[in-house]
Amino acid sequence: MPEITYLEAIRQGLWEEMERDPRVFLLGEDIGTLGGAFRVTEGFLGHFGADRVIDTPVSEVAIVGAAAGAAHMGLRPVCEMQFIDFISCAYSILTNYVATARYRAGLSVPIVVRGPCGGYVRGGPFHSQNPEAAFVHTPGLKIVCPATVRDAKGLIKAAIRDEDPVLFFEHKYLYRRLKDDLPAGEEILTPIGRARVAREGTDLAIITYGAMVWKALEAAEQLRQTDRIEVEVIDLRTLAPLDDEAIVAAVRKTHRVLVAHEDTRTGGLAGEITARISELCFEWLDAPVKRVCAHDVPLPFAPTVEDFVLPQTEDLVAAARWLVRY
Amino acid sequence: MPEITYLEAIRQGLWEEMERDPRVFLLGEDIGTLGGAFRVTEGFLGHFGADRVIDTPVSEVAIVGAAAGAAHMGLRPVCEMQFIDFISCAYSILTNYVATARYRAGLSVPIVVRGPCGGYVRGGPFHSQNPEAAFVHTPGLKIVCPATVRDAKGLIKAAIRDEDPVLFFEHKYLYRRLKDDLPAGEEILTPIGRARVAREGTDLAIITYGAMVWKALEAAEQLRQTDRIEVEVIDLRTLAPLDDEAIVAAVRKTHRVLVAHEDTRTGGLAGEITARISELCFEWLDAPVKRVCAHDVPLPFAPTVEDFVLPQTEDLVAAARWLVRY
Amino acid sequence: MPSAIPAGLTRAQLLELHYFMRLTRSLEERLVGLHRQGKVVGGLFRSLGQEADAVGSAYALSREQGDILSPLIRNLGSMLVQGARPVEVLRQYMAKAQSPTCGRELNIHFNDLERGFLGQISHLGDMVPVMAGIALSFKLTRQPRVGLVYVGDGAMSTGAFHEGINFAAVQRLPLVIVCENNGYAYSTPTRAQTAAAQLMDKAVGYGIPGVQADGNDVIATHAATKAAVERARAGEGPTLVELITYRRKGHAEHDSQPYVPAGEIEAWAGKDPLDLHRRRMLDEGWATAAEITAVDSRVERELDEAIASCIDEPFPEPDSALQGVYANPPRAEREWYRQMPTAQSPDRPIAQSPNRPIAQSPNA
Amino acid sequence: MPSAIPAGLTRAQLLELHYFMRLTRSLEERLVGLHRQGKVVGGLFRSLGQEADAVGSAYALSREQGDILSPLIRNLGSMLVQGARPVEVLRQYMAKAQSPTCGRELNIHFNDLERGFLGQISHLGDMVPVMAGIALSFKLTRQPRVGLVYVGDGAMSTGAFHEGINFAAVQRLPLVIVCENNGYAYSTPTRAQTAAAQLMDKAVGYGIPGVQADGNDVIATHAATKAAVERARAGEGPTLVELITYRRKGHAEHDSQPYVPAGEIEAWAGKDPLDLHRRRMLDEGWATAAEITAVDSRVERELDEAIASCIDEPFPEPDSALQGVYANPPRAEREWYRQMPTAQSPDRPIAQSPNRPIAQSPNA
Ligand SMILES: Cc1ncc(C[n+]2csc(CCOP(=O)(O)OP(=O)(O)O)c2C)c(N)n1
Ligand SMILES: Cc1ncc(C[n+]2csc(CCOP(=O)(O)OP(=O)(O)O)c2C)c(N)n1
Ligand SMILES: [Mg+2]
Ligand SMILES: [Mg+2]
Repeated sequence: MPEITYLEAIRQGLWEEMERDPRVFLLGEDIGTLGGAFRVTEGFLGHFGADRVIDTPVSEVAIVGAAAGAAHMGLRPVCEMQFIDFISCAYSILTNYVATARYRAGLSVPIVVRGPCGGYVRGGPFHSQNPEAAFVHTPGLKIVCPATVRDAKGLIKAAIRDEDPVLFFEHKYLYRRLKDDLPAGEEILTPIGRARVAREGTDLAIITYGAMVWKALEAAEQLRQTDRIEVEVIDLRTLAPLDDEAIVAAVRKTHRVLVAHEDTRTGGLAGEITARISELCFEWLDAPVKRVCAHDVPLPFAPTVEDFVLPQTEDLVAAARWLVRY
Repeated sequence: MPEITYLEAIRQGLWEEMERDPRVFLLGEDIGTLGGAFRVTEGFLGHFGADRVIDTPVSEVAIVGAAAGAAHMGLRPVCEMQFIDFISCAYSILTNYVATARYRAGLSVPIVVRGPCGGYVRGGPFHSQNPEAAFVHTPGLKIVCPATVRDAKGLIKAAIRDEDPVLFFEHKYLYRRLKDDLPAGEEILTPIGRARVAREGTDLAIITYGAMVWKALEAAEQLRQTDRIEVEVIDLRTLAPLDDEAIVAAVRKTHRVLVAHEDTRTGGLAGEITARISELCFEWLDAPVKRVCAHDVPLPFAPTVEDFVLPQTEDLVAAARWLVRY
Repeated sequence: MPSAIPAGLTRAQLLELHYFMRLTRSLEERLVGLHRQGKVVGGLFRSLGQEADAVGSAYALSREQGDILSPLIRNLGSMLVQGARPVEVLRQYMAKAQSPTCGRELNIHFNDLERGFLGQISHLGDMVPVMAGIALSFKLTRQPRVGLVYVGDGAMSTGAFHEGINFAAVQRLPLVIVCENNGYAYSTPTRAQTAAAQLMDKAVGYGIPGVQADGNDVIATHAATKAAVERARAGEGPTLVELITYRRKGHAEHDSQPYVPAGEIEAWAGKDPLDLHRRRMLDEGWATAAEITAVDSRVERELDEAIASCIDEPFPEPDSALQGVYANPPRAEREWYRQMPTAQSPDRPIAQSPNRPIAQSPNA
Repeated sequence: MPSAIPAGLTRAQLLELHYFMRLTRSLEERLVGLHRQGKVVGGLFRSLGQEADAVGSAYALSREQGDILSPLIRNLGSMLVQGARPVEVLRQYMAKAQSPTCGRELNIHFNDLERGFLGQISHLGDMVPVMAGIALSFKLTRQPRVGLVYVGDGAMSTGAFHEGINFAAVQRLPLVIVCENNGYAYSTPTRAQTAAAQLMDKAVGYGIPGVQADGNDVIATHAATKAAVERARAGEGPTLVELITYRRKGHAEHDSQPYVPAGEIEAWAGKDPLDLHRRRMLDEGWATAAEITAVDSRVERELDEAIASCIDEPFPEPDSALQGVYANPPRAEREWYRQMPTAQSPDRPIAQSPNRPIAQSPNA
């Protein structure tokens, strides 16, 4: 059982699916010779050839549009956004063309659009974004956001096999920092639409996803040690469609909930989750659902200000204490 | 006091501001000779000339980008999107360039981007959209959505005078259906960031905006007559920044809240409002906050299916009854 | 003796071209009638005067080989050539449950990849990258098929057009881009859309050939497109084909064209593509008046039947709207407020005290 | 006797061009050193070998008349010409509180419209429509000012570039578009970016002139841009100026350029723009070695001072991050979890019972 990184897990998932299914191909900027800005597709061009690893011009609309057309014809394109921040350029074609194709026209669009998201890396306002909120809002898209090495592999494979378009947001902070042993023989597939209990607890639940899962786990450990508070951590894994059952189960178990994400607060996914909790299990709440999210500003660059704007482990600790005392 | 339409109110607002301030100019597709697809700028080209009423190519990115550049230099551009559905094409430049300009670079971008939004008009999936959720999420943008003739005029004028970029979503269902008397002499300015109590009530509050305000008022009247339920209706008017005070006041007064909008439920603004209520006045709630929004599907075209997908007055009535009985 | 027919066309094909142009025009005329009767839901878009460009270009594709096109709003004719049936168009315009999109999308926004047409969405330009993707699939799977995408003089100003055509060019995809220069994008004349002297000049910047043809001459549009299709099929990449024509009706039925200079429409009416083709067939002895009349009657008969067969069909069932956003889950949730009156407050004990701080509530 | 200087340049100006090129190169070299010391936050971008294109083109603008340019990541030189100071660049790279963006944006993403430069954002292409807007403001307010925007061979594939340049062309705006063809967009060679034979060909499709110049010859880049600037100032609209050069370093400091064919970098090193200019000045007798050396020393001195003056400055205050998202409100809210421990549960009576149905709670 070799230890691999989160990045390597994505690489392996892509590789295995391309080996398994000749319909799978990749397209994106600099993914061929270079192997991608983060080297996720290093070695793919040599092995799979230029027909299945296509270097494109700097044209996110063309990447997504071409993927959609090829998908209509039975292929399984996986698009890379060099940084997920540039998915905004394809916002219109994703939300208007791709997301609606099945509904309005009976067309299948089994594409994956993946790319590095997230902050804590001194990337500044345009290399640190978390774009999920803009897409969660669009019926027809699925969104996954792996937090673990295992899910990085399991979700990329599941995304490629899914009949619906899937946005796959991989957190660049985790790329090489996160390592885990994955069984070599086993085929790893993480079901889309199902959250995961990352840690069991009874006093409070932190519902979150992506890199924030690790901060939540850190906060949970700290709270156990310093406050004897037992925190449950829910790793959503799939952001669309949301796993209501898992959310409700956590609320019923703990009665106190923090919803946390790295994205800014207003209009972020935490609002949606809070509303669902209100609708589905209001009576089970002993305290208001509170959000721990980034401050409502563009993400600044310098370490001091980036760290200020983004939620940190201590923030989760402070928020949890407040909530438990409520 | 002549009776004018909602559309005419916007027209007058634009006209008055152009008369008042030579820095104001318009750009958009077919706004000159034609006066716009809905004739909002009819007569402007003749009066103000081709320098201040600029017909552009079919290029939403260029429209917004050029407006931003001109705004940096002290001008006050007002962009028209022929249908607001096409603002999606400018999503990237709006959220990345325009919204962040002041924060990251100290640049002023006093632009207005306006256009017809909304359904109930058999426009199908691409001529009926409500794009607010995608933009509410972005710090740096302001968003207004007038429900009344008075606010249509007052908000377009305030938007043009605002130092920040403002998205102005005008509901095409109201364009010619809504009429009101406006005092001819008075200068009408609606403050951005302030909601309005559209109807007073004590049993339940419906928090909403845009054309849905009228359905809420209809429902309120019906509930008074059939159920003796007194419904308060809050017309948010500004969607970013939200008027927390007005929201909290309504909750404290009624203890039961419906948040309603025409946009789809998941990831829509109602989730954000629900979360704010949870955070700011949880104890004042006698019942869960419930959302009345469109079904989570692209908006279909045929009358039967469009009417099914969108929330109707009867839905508000049913939801209110449920909530009051809770 | 009749003179030789150009572009390798047969007499039967010339009549077929006439059939499709006539069918396009008459179908739209019938729709005008239905529109006036209030039977049409939403706007009505006409291609009067542009039938030759849509029909002639689409006719250059091979239906046997599985070529696929994506039309714009004024390319009804191209869809008919690919096998779209008038009754489908009628159902779409009348938002019938049995329409190809089940009443979800408007007018000619529908598709059948088997027959070889992919419906557009409203956002101009987007179909260019999507059709590039279809052409890419042909290339990757080594199929000798060709894609064709229509763009207007207006749509060419969009970023999506630029990214799509550039991608197709650099990948040498089997894609033909047909630019319909009909003089206007809504009210905007082509000179306010671009400073380029002619739209085919845009090909240069993408390193592909640009050609031009008289868009009102169905044989010319056919011949120009055919050469581009053959080039594409031979693996030589995309061609930009500019067809010069004119939009004689408004942007949509409600548009009275106040922006059009006096006399312009009349001048172009003198170059009507149906008249031109008919006159030429007669003059050159390629068809008899009787043959042409027979085609015209066939068209009217077919339309009578098509209208009769669908006019009384119902709109879709309301809750059919919940189907098919995703393959999985196959059905969207019905909103809670539509589940009344069976909906109950969930597991809540009746006498539960509310969580409001009663003492402080001003309205308690 | 020295031969005549081309492009109407004076000896002093030739030396000034050298100064700006030298300043660009040395500043970047200093940054490499600071990067190795861990003083630079984020990536480092080099323009080694491209100094002549940035400096020569920007030098064609008139600072007196208030011309404005928008650089790309490899146009540090153009900003220096417009008056950006090395200390500003250093502070930006080191994310200092006193940097022009208060540590909010990276590297050369900063601006001063007074001095005449507008910082880019990362999203390629967007600055083209924005600069078209600046040029539009010049036109609308009848000011004889010119805008200039840089695009790379990669950025030209974006939809934003297309929409922006087309708008500028059709509006005949005083905008010069300088395309830096440096052979690569990250790892992608220009032939995989576009099928166009040369990038200046893209001008044709926009109906504007396209010109080409040797991007490594500072006099040539200056002359070509100057003609375009004069055309723009005369109200004749945009010009696309292609400057052919080469990116000798990786996309950013971490890029080891595995994708570059052997020998290519070395070949271009033989055409180094600083060497070329220096040699020419000496050969033609336009400057003495002593004069050039004096400039070089001045550059190093200025950089020593600049670094010393800012290297120990602090990062911005954490909560400065809340300022200035909007003009009004001027400050964003501090999140509730950062208001601990003073934060209290709002007006809640202490003994209030929770709203959970206790009897049913599995954990009660
Ligand atoms: C991205 C986008 N912006 C604006 C519109 C609104 N719109 C619909 S049709 C049209 C004009 C299209 O002109 P052209 O491409 O020349 O096609 P034609 O109508 O002449 O066939 C416009 C601006 C749109 N559909 N898509
Ligand atoms: C819209 C967009 N997509 C992708 C990127 C990622 N990216 C940054 S620089 C670059 C290559 C730029 O190449 P070019 O325009 O030739 O400029 P150069 O680096 O050669 O100066 C890419 C793809 C981006 N910044 N913006
Ligand atoms: Mg047109
Ligand atoms: Mg380059």
